[in-house]
Amino acid sequence: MMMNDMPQAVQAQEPTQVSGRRIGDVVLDLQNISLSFGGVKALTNISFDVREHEIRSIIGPNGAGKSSMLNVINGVYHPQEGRILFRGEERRRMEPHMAAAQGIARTFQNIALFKGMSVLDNIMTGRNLKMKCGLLAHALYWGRAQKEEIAHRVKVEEVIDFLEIQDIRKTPVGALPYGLQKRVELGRALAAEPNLLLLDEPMAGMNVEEKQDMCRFILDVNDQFGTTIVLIEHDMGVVMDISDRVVVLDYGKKIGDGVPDEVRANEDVIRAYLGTSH
Amino acid sequence: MGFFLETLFGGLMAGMLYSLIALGFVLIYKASGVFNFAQGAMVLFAALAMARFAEWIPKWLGFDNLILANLLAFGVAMALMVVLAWVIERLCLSKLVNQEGITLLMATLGISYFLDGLGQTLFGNDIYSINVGMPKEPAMILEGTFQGGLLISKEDLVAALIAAGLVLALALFFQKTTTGRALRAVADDHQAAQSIGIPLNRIWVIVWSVAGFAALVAGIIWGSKLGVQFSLSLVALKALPVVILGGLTSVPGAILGGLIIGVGEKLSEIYLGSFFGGGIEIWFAYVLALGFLLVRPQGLFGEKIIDRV
Amino acid sequence: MDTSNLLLNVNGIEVIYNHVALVLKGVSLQVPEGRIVAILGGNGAGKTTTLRAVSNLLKGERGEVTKGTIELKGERVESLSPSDLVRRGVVQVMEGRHCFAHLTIEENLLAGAYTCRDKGQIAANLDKVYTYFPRLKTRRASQAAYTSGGEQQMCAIGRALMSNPRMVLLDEPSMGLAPQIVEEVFEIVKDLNVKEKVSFLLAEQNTMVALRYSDFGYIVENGRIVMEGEAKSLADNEDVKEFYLGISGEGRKSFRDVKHYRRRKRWLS
Amino acid sequence: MLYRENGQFKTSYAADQQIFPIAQDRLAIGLLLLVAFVVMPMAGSEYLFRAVLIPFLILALAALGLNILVGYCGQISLGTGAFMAVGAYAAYNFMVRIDGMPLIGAMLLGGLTATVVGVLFGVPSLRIKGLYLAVATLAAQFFTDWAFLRISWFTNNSTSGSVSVAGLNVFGLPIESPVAKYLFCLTVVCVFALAAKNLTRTATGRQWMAIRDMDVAAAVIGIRPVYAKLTAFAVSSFIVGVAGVLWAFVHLGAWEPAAFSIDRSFQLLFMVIIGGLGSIMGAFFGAAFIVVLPIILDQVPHLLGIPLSTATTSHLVHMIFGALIVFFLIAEPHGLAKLWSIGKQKLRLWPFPH
Amino acid sequence: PVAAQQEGDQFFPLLVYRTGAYAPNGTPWANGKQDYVKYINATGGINGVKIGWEECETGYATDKGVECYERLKSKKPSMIDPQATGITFALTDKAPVDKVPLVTLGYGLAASQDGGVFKWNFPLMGSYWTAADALIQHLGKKEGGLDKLKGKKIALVYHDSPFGKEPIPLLQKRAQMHGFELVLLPVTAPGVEQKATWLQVRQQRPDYTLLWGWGVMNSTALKEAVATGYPREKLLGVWWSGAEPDVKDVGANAKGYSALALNPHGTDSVLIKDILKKVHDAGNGAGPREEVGSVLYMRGLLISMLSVEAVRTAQAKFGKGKVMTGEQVRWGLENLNVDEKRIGELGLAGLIRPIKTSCNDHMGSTSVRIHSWDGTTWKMQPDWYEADKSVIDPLVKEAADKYATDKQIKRRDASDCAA
Ligand SMILES: Nc1ncnc2c1ncn2[C@@H]1O[C@H](COP(=O)(O)OP(=O)(O)OP(=O)(O)O)[C@@H](O)[C@H]1O
Ligand SMILES: Nc1ncnc2c1ncn2[C@@H]1O[C@H](COP(=O)(O)OP(=O)(O)OP(=O)(O)O)[C@@H](O)[C@H]1O
Ligand SMILES: [Mg+2]
Ligand SMILES: [Mg+2]
Repeated sequence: MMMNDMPQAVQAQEPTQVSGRRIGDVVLDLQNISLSFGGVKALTNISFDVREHEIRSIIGPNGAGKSSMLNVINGVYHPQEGRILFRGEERRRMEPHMAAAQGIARTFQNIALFKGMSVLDNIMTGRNLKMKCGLLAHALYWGRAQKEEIAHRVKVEEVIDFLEIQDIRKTPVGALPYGLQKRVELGRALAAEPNLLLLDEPMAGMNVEEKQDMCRFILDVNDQFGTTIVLIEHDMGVVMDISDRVVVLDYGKKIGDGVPDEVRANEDVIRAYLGTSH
Repeated sequence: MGFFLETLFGGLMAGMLYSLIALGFVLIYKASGVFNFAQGAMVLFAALAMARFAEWIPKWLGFDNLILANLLAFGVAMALMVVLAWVIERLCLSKLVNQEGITLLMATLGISYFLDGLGQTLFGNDIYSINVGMPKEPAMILEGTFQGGLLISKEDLVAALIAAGLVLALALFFQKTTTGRALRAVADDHQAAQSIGIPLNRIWVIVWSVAGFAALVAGIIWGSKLGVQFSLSLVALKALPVVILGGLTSVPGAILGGLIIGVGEKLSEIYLGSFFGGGIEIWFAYVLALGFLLVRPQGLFGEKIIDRV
Repeated sequence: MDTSNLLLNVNGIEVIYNHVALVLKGVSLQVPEGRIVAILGGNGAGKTTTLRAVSNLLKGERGEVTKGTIELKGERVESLSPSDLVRRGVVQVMEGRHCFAHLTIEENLLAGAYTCRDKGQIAANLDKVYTYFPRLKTRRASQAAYTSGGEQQMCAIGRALMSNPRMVLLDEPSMGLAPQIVEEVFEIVKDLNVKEKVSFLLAEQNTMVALRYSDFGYIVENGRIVMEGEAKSLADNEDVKEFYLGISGEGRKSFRDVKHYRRRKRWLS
Repeated sequence: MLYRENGQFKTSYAADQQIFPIAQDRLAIGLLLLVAFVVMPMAGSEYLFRAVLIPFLILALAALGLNILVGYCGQISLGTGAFMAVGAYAAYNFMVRIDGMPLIGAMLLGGLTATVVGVLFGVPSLRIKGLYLAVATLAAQFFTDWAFLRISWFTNNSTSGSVSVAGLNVFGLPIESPVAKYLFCLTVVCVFALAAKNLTRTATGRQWMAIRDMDVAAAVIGIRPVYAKLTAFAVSSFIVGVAGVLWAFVHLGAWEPAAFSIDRSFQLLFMVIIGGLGSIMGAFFGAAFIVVLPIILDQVPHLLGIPLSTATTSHLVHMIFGALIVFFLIAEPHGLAKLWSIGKQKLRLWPFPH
Repeated sequence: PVAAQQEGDQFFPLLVYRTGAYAPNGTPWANGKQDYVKYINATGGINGVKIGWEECETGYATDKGVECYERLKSKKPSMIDPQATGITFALTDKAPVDKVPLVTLGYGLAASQDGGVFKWNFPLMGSYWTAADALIQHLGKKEGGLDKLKGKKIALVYHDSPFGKEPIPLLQKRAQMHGFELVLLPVTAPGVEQKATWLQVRQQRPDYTLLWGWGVMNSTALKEAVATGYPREKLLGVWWSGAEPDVKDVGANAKGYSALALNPHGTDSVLIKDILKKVHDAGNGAGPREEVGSVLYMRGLLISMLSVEAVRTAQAKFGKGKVMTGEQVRWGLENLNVDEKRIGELGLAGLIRPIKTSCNDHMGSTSVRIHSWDGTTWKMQPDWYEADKSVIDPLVKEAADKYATDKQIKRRDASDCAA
């Protein structure tokens, strides 16, 4: 969506002020990250940080390295250079499941749901790390395992209610339309009760109403649970409205970083990404 | 030393023969993403057709000329394989577009059962011979260099050369033509391939016909070696480690894989076998392939397995 | 709508998936020659299904058209294969990209030219796609699976253009594309439409842009057409404005403010 | 009575998470168990037990085990026969080498040994995927084929390499008559089916399925691929191993490695796919299809009095069997279990078409 | 037709394999079995009792075999010939319970010769041990005395299965006795690839090579022998490696190869001529006419013949013209006495040796000859060999005793034998 589609009314928002009240310390600090695949430089010397409770957006043209950045944060990719500090501690080489254990959850640009499972089961997998029963208990089921399953089911039902997907809980996700799949994916991430949530284009392929819903969910999560959110999105309306700070990547380089208004005014950003109004 | 070389040669030639069968697997996999378990059955079917027609045609037409009989039989058998490819596409593959690999694999197992039954019903289940004039007696070479000389099976040598030629031709076909590209596209995504106008049905008939051709050549060579009988279909099991070692999608991989497996299993059987009481070559081939895979999970020349989020 | 020069005529089709799920409940729509027609609608409304029904890609999803007819220039096409349709100039850009993962970007594009036999023409088309999407040119040698989401989307669109289509079924072309590129894609659409008389049937969630570039629009909900009209008049419709464009009486609301209220679409409840 | 779930409101999550949430299903299963445990033993003929039901039950158990690996965890294995063999030969050795080893003990130990071997051969799955893994599992198949032939210690130095067991009993009850064997197998199968169902509907099962559907995403939400894959191999080979013990001890009585050849592995894979990947019920459907169909087909020409030679009959059986496999895959790629559930879904809508 | 049976018939279940990897060998065998049954029926049955029969296809697979057994069991079979070693093993435990004798002519468990332990098994005319023994005796004779085998090297190329492994203990014992070296070369079933094996043969240059194969393994072995230049004269096969399908496809190249001939073949005997007349000319032959008289056909024929003789013997005791139960047939099998006279009556004069079983000896005869392939046909050699009891018996006893302890079976005492 283009700048000129955005009526002036929106810009009256003052996100900085709001942030001032709730935003805390730096939780994630990325320093001089470089990542390349063979000859392709996906990320070059990128540094930025994410503060507690904030909504941090990453924007940039296609192939800028946004998704790669998320992959670096949760350990799917290992940068060749740079340091990552999570809650002040430097992370050495780390595998995705360890990131999950530290409370980092995410959604994917190309939906990565478990196609053969129902919505309910998909979201239940999100609680995987919180479940403690072992194989034998599961095999016997009655008793401890059942109690645990039900306890977690209650939590998952909360997520389902929250995302308003009650009526599809038993549907296999493969048969769902794209938009709902995205929502289920968010549900799976939320079920893990993460403290850092990485969202990769959660609103792609949605119409305005659905985007509004999605924004509502994101803002609510951020508000009610204080979850820190890193968001990649191409809809500038959304990004500018809901994020606290925005970092802009272009061809693997950082070309802008700041509150939405700053970014919007940044010449480099306009040239590389937003385009001049016409 | 002489014996070592002999083993090596033996292994290389056996390997070439495995490649010939492996080729059938690779072709179909590469072109449609289907792991064709019916390849063994196709080899048997083709060989049976070849053997029986070579026997029947002279009788029907009343002539007595081995070469002519073989040529005619080859033609008829090849035609049969094309018809078969067409029928398989019509009745089976076309109805399974866009299904998962394992479903298709299962379907080929069904086809394999069907072909086993059909082949033997049509052509009988005794032993038949294919005589295309392969030399049977061994040749002795380098008698001056090594004590006892080197014994080379001429039959295997001829077979290996034919196999190598066929494999090369097909490798070129895949690398150089637009059809080759279309085939790879189909293997990646049936539906997307359809959406851009690649006619799946025609592609599949072509590929299965080419695989049928490979099966026919393999059937003739193995059939003239072993005699045409049901066991011929089991030779496919020997080709499986070759396929995965070379990479499911690579024609050159099928050759190199064949050579490695051939040499590996012969050397292992002869030099290690006695420590284990012998008979180790079959599992050794698989273990060898497994070992390779641990280093390169996609086989030697296979396309890298993509997992990306 | 001007029906004298119909290219595509979909008449009351019903689609069932897996023999049980009735998804389209009688959808009719027309695409006149040389026009851009948009199908709009929420998640799961049946846009993709409609396009699949036209391009005959339903079979692979275990779906089938059980009622109604689809005509291309007066010819019934329900029983043609997708590749026959491509030969007749109808090509679909599938939702969710579907690039050939193991092929490079360039191979993907060339595969798109499968139905085209003329070498010079192919080269020209390739050039054209590269000028449309320069990003693809820089990534031409990477395997499609290893390119970014947006790059794959460009690849999918570019691939469809390689076959010299007369009509393109575009399923969510804007998805995952940077705003600038979205605009460019629609410019390309307009360009092809004007210069080469290519007709478009596009399913799009980005209603604002879609209505801006198309001539005519259908709104599908729940497997039925609930509204249709000239793009302009649709864009002016109050309901459309509110639910599809996110503009209510007092102008566009901030996404921050939509937070705590929600109204159901009138025709659903 | 109409097949409807309308009006059956769940008031608790426990009720919703039952194996059969619909009352009619519970009733049907209850009846089925009643027939299996009470009516069959009274009514069945010896032939039915020995040639149909016992092999059906045991192979269904093995298919169940395999289904956990293939259907739930997505790791295709062609080495099932090997794990059955390991179970059988291990149990045999526990039996002959440890005095007074009870059958159940030997069976479970056999299963455990299969587990160990299964996990060992499962390790490559951490790196090798899909069909490559499938073919690589054949290494297990051929290796065990060879080992049980060659290493005479495994066969207690039997000269021919074939071994046999006798005098089976459970808690003093002899397992000799066909009915006793049948009931024993039935009990074991029921217990394992229930355990497997429990596993698959809880966190463990979800982990497996997550790995199957998309392993990278699974890792990102905190599932350790190593753990999930190896537990799947372990549970699967345990069940398969137990099935191997039953096959050898109860069904055959005397066996050689050929009883667990590669054909067996393929046969089990058939069952799993035809029955339905990722479905416990599917294992039973698949086993019934593969065990019973050839027997019926075999007899049809005979019963109809059509004079066909044995060979022709057998070839025809092959052809029909192959054609049916293809037919069912076309009708429903997700197997008989899916067909069944679609049938039920239609029934639920009946008499309205959609 | 695969079956012909009526109420009041003596039932012969015919387990066969006419499909699969072993079909070329299984088919003539099955046809022989069937033809003889038809022949008996055509000539009035066994003292007027017709034989009812039904074929069941096993495909050489143990589980299919067991299924066949269970299916046919209900028809009160007289005896059963499983036609495969694996199936025999599986049935050995079931047969005593169901009271069905197992007739395993020339195959099965070598130890089952011991009727004291294996009450229901009848490895008539020879086991793998007697076969191996005869082969060694033959080699001894060729060399001019068993003592001449000292220092010689003998290789055993065998089917890697219980079938192929059975002769090993006996050969090892013989090797010890005569001081020859035994080289064991297993071939993984079904044996389509034997290059490594034959390279080893070439490397080790054994003085003789024994071939213990079945099905495709035999012809492949012969072809590899040709390809590695191993003299066919030094290659000797067991009786399962010496039939037409094994050499047919090798043809003249196999010239000089010899194998044990458990049974006569050819169409010259009175019996065969009669069968051709009464069965084949009547359009009732199970297989093609050309196959009649072939090696495996004759073996099948003999199995049926001895089974029929057993029924006859049983009828003599339990009542002529009656249908015998499995138990009664078992008695008949245990008290077979096919002497020269009877052989003449059967139309095989001079072609087989007398067979006489007893409670302890369930084999009845160990006589065997050698035949050699001359490029087109098998030529019978005149010498008969008998297994050396002093070598075989202790081995049999030891193995049978071990089996008895494993299975907690008590050796039959005299009273059981008398019954
Ligand atoms: N393969 C399938 N099997 C079963 N149901 C399906 C299948 N594909 C789609 N559906 C169902 O059909 C309905 C319409 O789906 P469709 O994909 O056409 O919607 P859409 O309008 O394209 O939505 P979106 O905007 O999310 O892409 C949905 O309810 C969906 O659940
Ligand atoms: N695994 C990989 N192997 C090779 N190249 C890769 C890989 N992952 C990403 N790239 C390349 O790195 C660059 C950045 O990709 P990335 O997916 O991060 O882009 P993006 O900013 O998310 O773009 P989009 O908005 O289109 O999703 C792209 O050019 C892509 O082709
Ligand atoms: Mg991205
Ligand atoms: Mg859609």
